[in-house]
Amino acid sequence: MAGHSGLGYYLRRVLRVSLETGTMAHLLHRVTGLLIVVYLFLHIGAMSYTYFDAGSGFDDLMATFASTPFLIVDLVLFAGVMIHGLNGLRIMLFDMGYFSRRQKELFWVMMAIAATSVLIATWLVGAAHGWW
Amino acid sequence: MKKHDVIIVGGGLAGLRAAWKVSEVADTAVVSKLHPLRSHTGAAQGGIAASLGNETPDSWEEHMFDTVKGSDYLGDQNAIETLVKEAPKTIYDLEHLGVAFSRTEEGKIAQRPFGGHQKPRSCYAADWTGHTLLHTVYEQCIPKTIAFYDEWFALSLAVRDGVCRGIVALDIRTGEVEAFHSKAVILATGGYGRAFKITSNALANTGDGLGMALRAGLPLEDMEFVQFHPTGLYRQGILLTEGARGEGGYLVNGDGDRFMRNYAPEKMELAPRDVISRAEQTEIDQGRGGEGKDFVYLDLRHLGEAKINEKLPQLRDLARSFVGVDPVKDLVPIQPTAHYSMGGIPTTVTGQVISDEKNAPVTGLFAAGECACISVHGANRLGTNSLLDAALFGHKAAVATIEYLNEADFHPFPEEVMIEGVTRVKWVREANGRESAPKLRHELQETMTQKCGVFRDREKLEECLAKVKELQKRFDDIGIGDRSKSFNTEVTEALETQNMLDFSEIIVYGAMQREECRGAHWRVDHPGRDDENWLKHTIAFQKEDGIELRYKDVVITRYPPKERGY
Amino acid sequence: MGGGELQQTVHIHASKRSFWLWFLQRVSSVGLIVVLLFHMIVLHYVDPSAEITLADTHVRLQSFLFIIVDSLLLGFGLFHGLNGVRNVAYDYFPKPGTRKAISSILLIVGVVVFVWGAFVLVNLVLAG
Amino acid sequence: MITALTLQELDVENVVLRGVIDLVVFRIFRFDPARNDAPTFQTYDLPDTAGMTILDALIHIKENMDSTLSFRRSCRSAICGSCAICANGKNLLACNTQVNDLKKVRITLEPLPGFPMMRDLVVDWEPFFDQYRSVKPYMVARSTPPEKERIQDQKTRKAYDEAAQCIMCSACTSSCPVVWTDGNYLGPAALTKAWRFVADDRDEITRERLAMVNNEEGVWRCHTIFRCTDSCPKKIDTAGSIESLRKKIIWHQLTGRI
Repeated sequence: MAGHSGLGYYLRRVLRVSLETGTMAHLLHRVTGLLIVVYLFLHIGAMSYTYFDAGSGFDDLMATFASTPFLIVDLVLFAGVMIHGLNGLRIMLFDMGYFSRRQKELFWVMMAIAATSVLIATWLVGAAHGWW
Repeated sequence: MKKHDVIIVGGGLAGLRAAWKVSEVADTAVVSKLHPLRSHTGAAQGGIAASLGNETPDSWEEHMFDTVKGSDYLGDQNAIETLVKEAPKTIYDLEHLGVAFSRTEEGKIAQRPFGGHQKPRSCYAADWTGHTLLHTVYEQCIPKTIAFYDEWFALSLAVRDGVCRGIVALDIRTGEVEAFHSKAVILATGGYGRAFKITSNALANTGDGLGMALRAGLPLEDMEFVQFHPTGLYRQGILLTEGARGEGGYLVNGDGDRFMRNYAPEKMELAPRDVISRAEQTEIDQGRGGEGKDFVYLDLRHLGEAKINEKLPQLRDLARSFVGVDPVKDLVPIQPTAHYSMGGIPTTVTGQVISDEKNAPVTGLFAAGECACISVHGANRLGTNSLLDAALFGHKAAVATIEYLNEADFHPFPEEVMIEGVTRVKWVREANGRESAPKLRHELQETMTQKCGVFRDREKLEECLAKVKELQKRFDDIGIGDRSKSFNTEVTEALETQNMLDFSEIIVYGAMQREECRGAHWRVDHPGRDDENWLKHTIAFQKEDGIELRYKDVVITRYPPKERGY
Repeated sequence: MGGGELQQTVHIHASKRSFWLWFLQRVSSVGLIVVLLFHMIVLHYVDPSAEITLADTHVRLQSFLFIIVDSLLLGFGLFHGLNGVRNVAYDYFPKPGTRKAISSILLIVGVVVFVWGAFVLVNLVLAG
Repeated sequence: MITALTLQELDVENVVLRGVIDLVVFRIFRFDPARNDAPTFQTYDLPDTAGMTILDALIHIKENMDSTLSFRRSCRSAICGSCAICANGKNLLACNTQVNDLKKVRITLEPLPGFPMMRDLVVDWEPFFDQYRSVKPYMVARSTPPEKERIQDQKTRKAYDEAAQCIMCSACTSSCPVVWTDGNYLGPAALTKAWRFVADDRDEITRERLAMVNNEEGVWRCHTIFRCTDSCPKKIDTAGSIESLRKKIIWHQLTGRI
């Protein structure tokens, strides 16, 4: 058995308790946040295309992004943004002194809102691209 | 060898108050087998007494009378006078240190009624008064220069030629024994409720200071007076504060009767603890316990949820987690529980330890708190007077120590005490006899509760004494399974058991000799108080050939003994 | 001997920077909610089937509002994201030296990407 | 009925039993620095745990099955804070937790995470108390006090009521994932202590106190994960205390007032 400290110890322990509401919210917030940062860089990269190729290259790229696999990625990203944003709102409510005794309920309320909006977005995107 | 001007043994309220004061002028060390914040002071719930008169007009004379009467006239009245006169100042000092007292509407310290007190004079912080006192005083010790030896188990006092030169202690963490050389020692090791099976006391309350005193050849005073608290949680003995009755709780028996009207018609549930404990025990013995068993009920339902949550939150938690009942809607099963030791190491009013019935001082040795017998509680302590005792006399012992330090110096440390300590620990750690120390302890506790409890008689006490002596012998043949030096609690528990076996003999022997009923000591075979023969303190010595009892007069100044009715 | 709290050396290292970073993290998050909502509604929701083209983008960026929104998005996003990364990293790398290195790298990345992003934006505006 | 044998056959970690629990297997963390071995888990089967607290079970094991088992305990009434341990991943007080309330037939007991190990279930609390001492956990009032008590209204008294009930058992600090990786973080116990004195109007160094926790390892390191509040045996909202401190600091930083 490894020591009582260090990153490995942390991971084992935090994964073990990751189903507790507060910890789950925290870990989700972290993971979605990091994902969005990665996307942000990709996004800026994609926009740079307009500088390097002022012709139809950008439009082609955009058209690629409108294909189904990328749309699914988009929806995942949207879900990440909703989870991160709504949980961020939840955290700010605590910061303002509200609901700290109801943090678990608040988390599930936020996640319900996130889930609903992702479902609606999926329906809209699907409808626009002829998925159904 | 460690060297400090003053060694304080015990990190509860008395010890910390002493440390806080002494550290102003001297190099001070606190040696405690627990981290000080773990001390049992923290478990005191109901309050700390002082005649502040914040709720109704009050005076120290009334407080004194109540205390004297509560003590069944065995308390030394000069000491009691000091206690009650300096009580308000003590409370204000504590408040200035930051104690989180509950407040009245005008913002003053709130006070509530308590058993045996005629006026509401218990200053409280909900039902965690001891906790806030302990934490506040410990915290105020942090900025002082005090050396804390946390989790060091004190083994023996180095007393030679009537002078105390320090102590020997075991470092629980490493298993090493060390000598602590000092100019003065203040003992504040707390009580010994653990000698009984049903007790409100912590597992750590094993009277180690008393064992140390006995081994140093010092006597103990009034050990037969053990207070049984009326509201111990059934089977666990865990304390439910008397504040519950102060706030208006009832005691009812199995038939649903408020039985106190038969025992103390005037004061009812607010009679002193000894009176109520005996009433409960009588109800139980006569078959009127709850479900016909050995408990009665505490009824708080009429107080309502809001009041219980505000004034008695801890009580509600305890009842819920330990017996699964909610005081808001259920009756709480309770029984008398060994709670407080009125007796202890005899001291003068200043905290100076004395070595005989003629008040001969032990130079450089002081004691305060529950381990000491000053004696302000006499034969029965009133609720809320113990925190006051610890806070006030801890401080006074420090003042006396400071005075002593003016002319004191280090006396040579007796090597043999150190050698004896090392040998004793080694013997226990390597013991491989057939007896089990926990089993001996259980037998002791069972015997003490059965035969030296609320009601006593000669026959039971004789059996008890024989049993204690048998257990002492059997202790020589104990076996220990844990040979490790690091945090070996099996060894420390065995050492504690040894201490308990030592002083328990004195409790039983003193109780056997005292043929009267006084306060917490109730002899069924000798009804009534006998002022003619027994208005005196027991001073017990442990000698080679057995226990020797001597007696000391009670100091009576203002209130001559009269009948005690409630 | 004598006590007194003066003898105790408690290091008071109040750090205004950590306060401001924390505070701006909240401010930027509120900002992001606003501009991101705007950004996404206009680009994706008004007409989910519309394809984004360079020409549209040029037209869009002739509006001052869009210039502001897009630059705020870039600034808030970079700050919030990179400061978030810093927060995460600080948890797992408590050594002051490592933290300083992480902070510096993130700061440089942030500035460089912001400058580059702004350059691209300006280019788009001018090209329109 | 579940017996030791069927348990082994099932090898279930977390069986939730709705009925009577006939046997509970305790997996207890064992470590003795003197022996220089790696820590191990040792199992003890207790047949009847009805009405038993975890502390009762530990004492039972120590007195009847394995006297070498070491753990801290004292008051056994949830006020001294000695017996905080980690049971099935959650920090709690052994003394006020009924074994059967965990509704598990297999209970893993470990020392509090995040602190150095000392022996079996005993941890070294020195780092924890260092953090506590570093926030000046004592009231500082330099002005001369009145002859009697200071007057304090009930509302102010209520503001620090919860925080003042902290028993320093360290369950909160030890449960915080940030503490597990960042040993310098003050942690919820020390921060709650800071709040206790900030909220008390008798204390006169509020500005200094706010400064003490206004740093990278103070209130800003908290990510409101709420494991601290969840694990507090005295039901103190420690995360809420940290938030209260933050609000004070924000107000102070933005307006210069307190």
